[in-house]
Amino acid sequence: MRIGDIAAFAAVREAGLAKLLPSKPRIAVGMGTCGSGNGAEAVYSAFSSQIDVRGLAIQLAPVGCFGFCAEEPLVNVWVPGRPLLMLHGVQPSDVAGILNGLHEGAPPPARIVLCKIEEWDHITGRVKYGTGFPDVPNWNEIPFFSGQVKTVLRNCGLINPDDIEEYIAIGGYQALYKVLIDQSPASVIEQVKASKLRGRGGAGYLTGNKWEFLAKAPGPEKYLICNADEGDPGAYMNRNEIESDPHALLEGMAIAGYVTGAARGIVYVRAEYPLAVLRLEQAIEQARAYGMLGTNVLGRGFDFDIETVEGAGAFVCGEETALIASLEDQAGRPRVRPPFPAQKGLTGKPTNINNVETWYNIAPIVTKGPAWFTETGSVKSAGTKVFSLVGKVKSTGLVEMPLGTPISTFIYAIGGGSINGRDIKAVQTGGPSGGCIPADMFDTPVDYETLAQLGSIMGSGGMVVMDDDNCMVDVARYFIEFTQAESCGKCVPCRVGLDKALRILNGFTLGTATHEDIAALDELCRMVRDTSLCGLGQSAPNPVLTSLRHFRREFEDHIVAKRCRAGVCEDLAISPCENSCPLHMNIPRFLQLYKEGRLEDAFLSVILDNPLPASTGRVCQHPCDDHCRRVGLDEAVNMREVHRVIADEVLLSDRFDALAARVAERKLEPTGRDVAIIGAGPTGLTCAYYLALFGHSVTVFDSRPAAGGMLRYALPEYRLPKKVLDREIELIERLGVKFQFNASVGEATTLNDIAHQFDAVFMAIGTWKEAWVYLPGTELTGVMAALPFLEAVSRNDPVPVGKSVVVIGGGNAAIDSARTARRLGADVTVVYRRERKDMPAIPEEIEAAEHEGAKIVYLAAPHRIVGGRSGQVKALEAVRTRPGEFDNSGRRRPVPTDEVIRLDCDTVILAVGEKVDPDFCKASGLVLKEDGTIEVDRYSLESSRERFYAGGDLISGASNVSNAMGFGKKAARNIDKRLMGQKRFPSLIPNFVYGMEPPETPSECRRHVAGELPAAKRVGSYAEVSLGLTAVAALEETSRCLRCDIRSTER
Amino acid sequence: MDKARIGTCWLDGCAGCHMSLLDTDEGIIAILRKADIVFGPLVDAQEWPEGVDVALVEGAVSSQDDLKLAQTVRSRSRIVVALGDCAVTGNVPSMRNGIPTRKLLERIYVEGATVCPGVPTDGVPGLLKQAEPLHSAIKVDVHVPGCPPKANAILMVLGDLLEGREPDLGSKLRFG
Amino acid sequence: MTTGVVTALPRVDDQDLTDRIIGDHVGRPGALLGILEELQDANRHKYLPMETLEYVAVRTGIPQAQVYSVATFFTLFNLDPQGVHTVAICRGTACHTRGSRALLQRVKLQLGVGEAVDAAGKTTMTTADRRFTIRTVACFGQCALAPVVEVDHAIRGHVKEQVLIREVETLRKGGAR
Amino acid sequence: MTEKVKVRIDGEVIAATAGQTILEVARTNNKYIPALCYMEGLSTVGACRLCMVEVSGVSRLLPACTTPVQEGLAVATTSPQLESYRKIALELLFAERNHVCAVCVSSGHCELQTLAQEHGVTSVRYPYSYPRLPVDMTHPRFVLDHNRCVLCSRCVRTCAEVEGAHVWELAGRGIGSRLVSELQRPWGEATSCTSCGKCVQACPTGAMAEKGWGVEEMTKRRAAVSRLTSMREGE
Repeated sequence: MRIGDIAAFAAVREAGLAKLLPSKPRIAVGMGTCGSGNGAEAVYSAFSSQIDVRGLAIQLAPVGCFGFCAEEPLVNVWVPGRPLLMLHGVQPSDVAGILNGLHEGAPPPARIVLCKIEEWDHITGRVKYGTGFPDVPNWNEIPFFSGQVKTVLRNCGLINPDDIEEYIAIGGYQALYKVLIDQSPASVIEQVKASKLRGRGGAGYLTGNKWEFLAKAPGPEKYLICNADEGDPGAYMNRNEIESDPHALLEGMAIAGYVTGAARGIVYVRAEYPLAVLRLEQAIEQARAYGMLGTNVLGRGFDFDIETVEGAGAFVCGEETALIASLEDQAGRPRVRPPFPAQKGLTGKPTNINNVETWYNIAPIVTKGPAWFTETGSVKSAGTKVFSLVGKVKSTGLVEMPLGTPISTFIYAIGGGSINGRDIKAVQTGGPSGGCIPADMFDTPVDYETLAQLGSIMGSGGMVVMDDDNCMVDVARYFIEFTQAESCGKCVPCRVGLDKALRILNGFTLGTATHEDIAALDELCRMVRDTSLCGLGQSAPNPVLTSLRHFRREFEDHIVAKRCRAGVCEDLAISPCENSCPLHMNIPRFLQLYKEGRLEDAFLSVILDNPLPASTGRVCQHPCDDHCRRVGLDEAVNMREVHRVIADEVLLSDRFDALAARVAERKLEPTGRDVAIIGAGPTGLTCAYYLALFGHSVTVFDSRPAAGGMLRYALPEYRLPKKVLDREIELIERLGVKFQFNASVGEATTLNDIAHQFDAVFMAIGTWKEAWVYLPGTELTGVMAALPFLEAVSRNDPVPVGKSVVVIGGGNAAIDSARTARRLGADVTVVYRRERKDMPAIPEEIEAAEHEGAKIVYLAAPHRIVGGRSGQVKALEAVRTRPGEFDNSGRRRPVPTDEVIRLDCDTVILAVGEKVDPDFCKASGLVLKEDGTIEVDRYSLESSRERFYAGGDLISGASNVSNAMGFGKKAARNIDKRLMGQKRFPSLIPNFVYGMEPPETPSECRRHVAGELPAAKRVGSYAEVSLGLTAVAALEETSRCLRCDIRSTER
Repeated sequence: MDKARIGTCWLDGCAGCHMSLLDTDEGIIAILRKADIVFGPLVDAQEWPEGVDVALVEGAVSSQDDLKLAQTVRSRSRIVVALGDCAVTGNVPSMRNGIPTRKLLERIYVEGATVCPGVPTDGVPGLLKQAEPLHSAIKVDVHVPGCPPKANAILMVLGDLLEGREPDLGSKLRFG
Repeated sequence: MTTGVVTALPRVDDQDLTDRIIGDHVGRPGALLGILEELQDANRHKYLPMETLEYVAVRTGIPQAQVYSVATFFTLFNLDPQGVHTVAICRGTACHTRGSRALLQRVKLQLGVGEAVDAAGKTTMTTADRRFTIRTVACFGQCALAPVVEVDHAIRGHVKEQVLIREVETLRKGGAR
Repeated sequence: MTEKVKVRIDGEVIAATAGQTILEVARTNNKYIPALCYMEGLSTVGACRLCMVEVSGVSRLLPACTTPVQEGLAVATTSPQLESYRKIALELLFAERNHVCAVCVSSGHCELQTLAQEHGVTSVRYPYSYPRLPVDMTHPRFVLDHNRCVLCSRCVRTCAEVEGAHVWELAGRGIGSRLVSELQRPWGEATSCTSCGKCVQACPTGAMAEKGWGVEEMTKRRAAVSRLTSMREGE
């Protein structure tokens, strides 16, 4: 078996090819650790036993992992002459179907077919599988693989890692042979230098230069070490490389042994990777048996052998001097350099250490030459790099891309974007030594220099995607907790400095930190970075320093507002639902009170948290659902509908008077202070309500004849019946709030006039101005904007809507307009330029519109409105679009195509976005932002003018009702604090006593949803569509709550 | 010109720093030309007065009462000086910090008592979990370590502060 | 000084095994790591009793203090006996961002385990009855399956809180194994 | 063998021998660079990071105790940044354990205390850890107080390199690192200890002391340990 000449080599190669491409079908199961973790072993044994039982002529083999971890288990099926088919998500139950199909020459069920490979470039050799299956996409047509260049991973998932002959079959060990036969060590080093290959372990030092040092170092005894102590949490490419293709590592090391004069190689591999250790040891045995390692390698008189050492769990041993110390029977504490390992390494002998992935690039460079290698990648960073793409993206796995690829490509094109529809806000690269890069920098190319400029590093290639649910303070804390625990303890800055940094960061998550702590943390982290002994300490502060740089606001939120928006820092919230609620309603409290049968207390709890509960109970976008822990069990508790039931049971019944009186009892003593509020929309009403409770005298100005703002004039009756809103406003009036209607501030009365009469002013007008798009034909009769249309309908004014309406836009105003136009008897088509999943409107509303017969045309951008002779709209012309590149919002940019569609119509409703009209605050001295919104302090909501506060859409741009009300509530607290000099909000809330025992067994019932009026009954009627929950269903919902507000007694 | 107002107080400590203050001998006379001592163990005032210019605080913050007094001192004084190692580092009082307070109290009032064993519940201020340096409880402007700080160090610091200079202890700086 | 409970002195066959393990490694790079790893693996309670460390020091000529230093430096080594069942929760980045801390807290609460510090200052979490040991692992390298938990050496991906609790409860009710 | 080089320390040109460290050159020329883990006669570990200096042309700070000099090297031993970092390092050491100078036998003769005074540390800005640490009184002549240990490893090196007994090591890791004798045996029971006491003399603080001394009474004879190695080198 020992290969000593070219003939023997060729013979083994033939034998290997006969296994890789046998004369019978071959089935290969991906058996990496990740495959096994997903059930690949069961799949393999199912194949094995069925092939046996049926006596099929099929070759079964284990292979490594092809990298698409999210789709495991992966299975390759090949029939001679046909392409290799890659199957995904294969279950043992699929096995029979696959084998049946194979026998009859048919492909496996389409459901599990992922892609095909007709020909594969192993770089050291090519394999032609065959052609056919025109309907199956090629592997690189799958988004996850598109753009990937498999150099390091060239063999992973395709050959059997347990069989050296398959490796030789695809050209393995040819590079070693070539080097031994006709290349001088110096010329090989020159090639590696010319390839500009940089160490893939993180520091990015040029590999060729390192080899040269070792080659020049004197003495017969030298060591080569492969660092496979992959300890970066979030990175696992080395594990997969060794598990899937161990021989490529051995070949790379043997080549280096020859050119540097080292006779011994050591692979230092994590003991936590048992499968990698096993496969590596098997591979070493085989390589020795075939004459690739040991004495007289390939009969060329060269001696080189490799052994493995298992690392015992110390991240710091990724540092080369620490690794060497641990090989010398000492604790893994790094040593100072100089002397460098190339001078004095293991047992004082010259030593070279390279990361696993670096070695995988050697054979391709030797085979194809340095020029081929530098074709890929960026100028300074040649070649490819394997990244582990994990975290909050849809498609996770190992991704090998040319260096210099922008981050956005990884996250959106390959990763498929957000896993759950939340906004992606950052990516963490380089593990605990790296940093967080914010979403607005996702066009950054991934290479050594650019990442370093942003304060991060490439590291070993971890890429962890974070979304809105990740708190960046917590992430920084997490990494410091990690490095603090992994610090060897030798040098003072790392040992004590990280411990103190962790204590300071803990203060942030507990809400006890101060502004001084930010400065102290920053200074301490710089000191640790600049004075630590080794790379661990020098880079450990990176996650904190980058977070402070890019996400400082989150740190400030924890200090000033004592809020963790992501809801991760539990000590800053009552429960996840409360934290996500813009009004911060104590949701578990009202659920429990209602559960205890205390409707009045439940109502009081609700109304003191939220003055418009019946309205929000109908139209809130319920962010609480997304954060409910019950989702881990089945579905979220339907909190919105329960508070609607509680509100309706009181507001719309004869209990109203009694309860209104109980609310009025909460009023604090009159203060004699006067506050003006401009705008009687949800923001202004909320602020007025709380200020009245605080005992201030409140006057609300509004240009319309009644209160409610968007709730009254933009939300259609079928979503929010006005009698409900009227009741809520009545309650606010009973607290003494005065209204001045038809009073347009900025015209008869100016802001300055108001300033003279009041102690504080709160501005809260809505976004009523349509962002009129530039579109030829908007002057035609029959073109109107969505909000005036909805307002006219709500006021029962005559509306000139024809028989056939086109609505342009994809937001809630567009859908409301469409549904309202349907009720007016028109045929309705909504035209939207992106895809459905990109629509900002509430999904349930879109669905309801469709049920009611509205048509929606996606991927069409309006081009012009066509008019007839009379100046009346005749049609809308739109250009078909296709999804293009990803923008930083993670949505694909619509790219126009040549195709134009024409929709005949007589009315066009524009709903492409609403803006603030800031005319009213002219000459008031208020500082405005570019988009016309008012600039305020984000914590107090005070504007640039003292005692002038602003909130709602006026500062955020068009948003939703609950967000707007949240601003109103926050403004009221701050105005009161300013006027009275103390925090008085807690005194408004009575001390509710209610059950604080966690439910023994929460109800196993599934989520109840509100009943709806049948679609057929809706068209032509303004009756409320949603029927709400029944009292019984609401009670059941309260029993589904897991009571996250109750903390364990240990705390 | 009005005379400056100096106050001194003593949290969890041994009074040694106050003894050192007395050790300033006739040096104190120069100080008293520029300032009045308006609060301290030898001053007949029951409550820390408003409008103190320089507050000398000895001792670690160890009990509820210490904390309250420290906060009062802070709110009514312009410059707060942590005087001595206990106020600066926690020093000897902080040597109890690794031990739970319940155990400490039982050791003294139960195991160590010959008559009426039992941890008192009223009449004594509640012990904080740990005895901590003054700056962990309130903002401190000047630290003067030493156990106790030497009399001439105290004199120099007071002199500088009354002259409106930022004191630099230089060679007079010393722990222990 | 040690809290490691000595169950019995090494038996003769244990000693043979120990000698063989030491003999296999001595003189090679990483010898001490290899010896300690194999000895711990061979121990019924998966730990390194003090007399084992002393024996290794004597046989290898490595100073006792150095053996102890290595045994306490690496997280793989235990100086205390381990529970019958092991629940290892990955605290890698991907797992953290997908909620592994909540899993850890939940299981600790479920098993009523507080954190203790062993002889070497390492945090250990073993139930009083030595039935369960909870460990955290820096990263299993299974990040695509986050959050990952290993229960008795079987790795579970995409673990949900309720599912994990049920599984641990089943083990707990399973009685002595 | 002994190649002569010229280096610049704080602007002053100084003749040195290639292979000497910056710290050695500075000390022989009465230039002050603070250090805690360094001790003449022992191997260098570069652990305390107090001796970090600025070297022109090098963007990173370098430890003077392990960086060899070469021709033309220009060193700044102090700068506002270095001073600020040294102060932080000293404060970190104070906050790590329970250094109660007032009741220490080495007070007045303690290198940590002296460094703090020299660098104008008047208070510690970081939260104290207050770890609960034992005092080992088992040895008949000596005492080991972990509360005052700064983990400089001078005792470890003295014992291993000068006495050749290797009784001591640092065990554990990170903030949990502790000095241990043998397998964490009480010092008095350590069979390899020769009771020579050199570790005690090498200790920069009051962590290791002879029994029988009161507060401020214990002075150390560090030079004796250093002299021993230099005498042996002459062998």
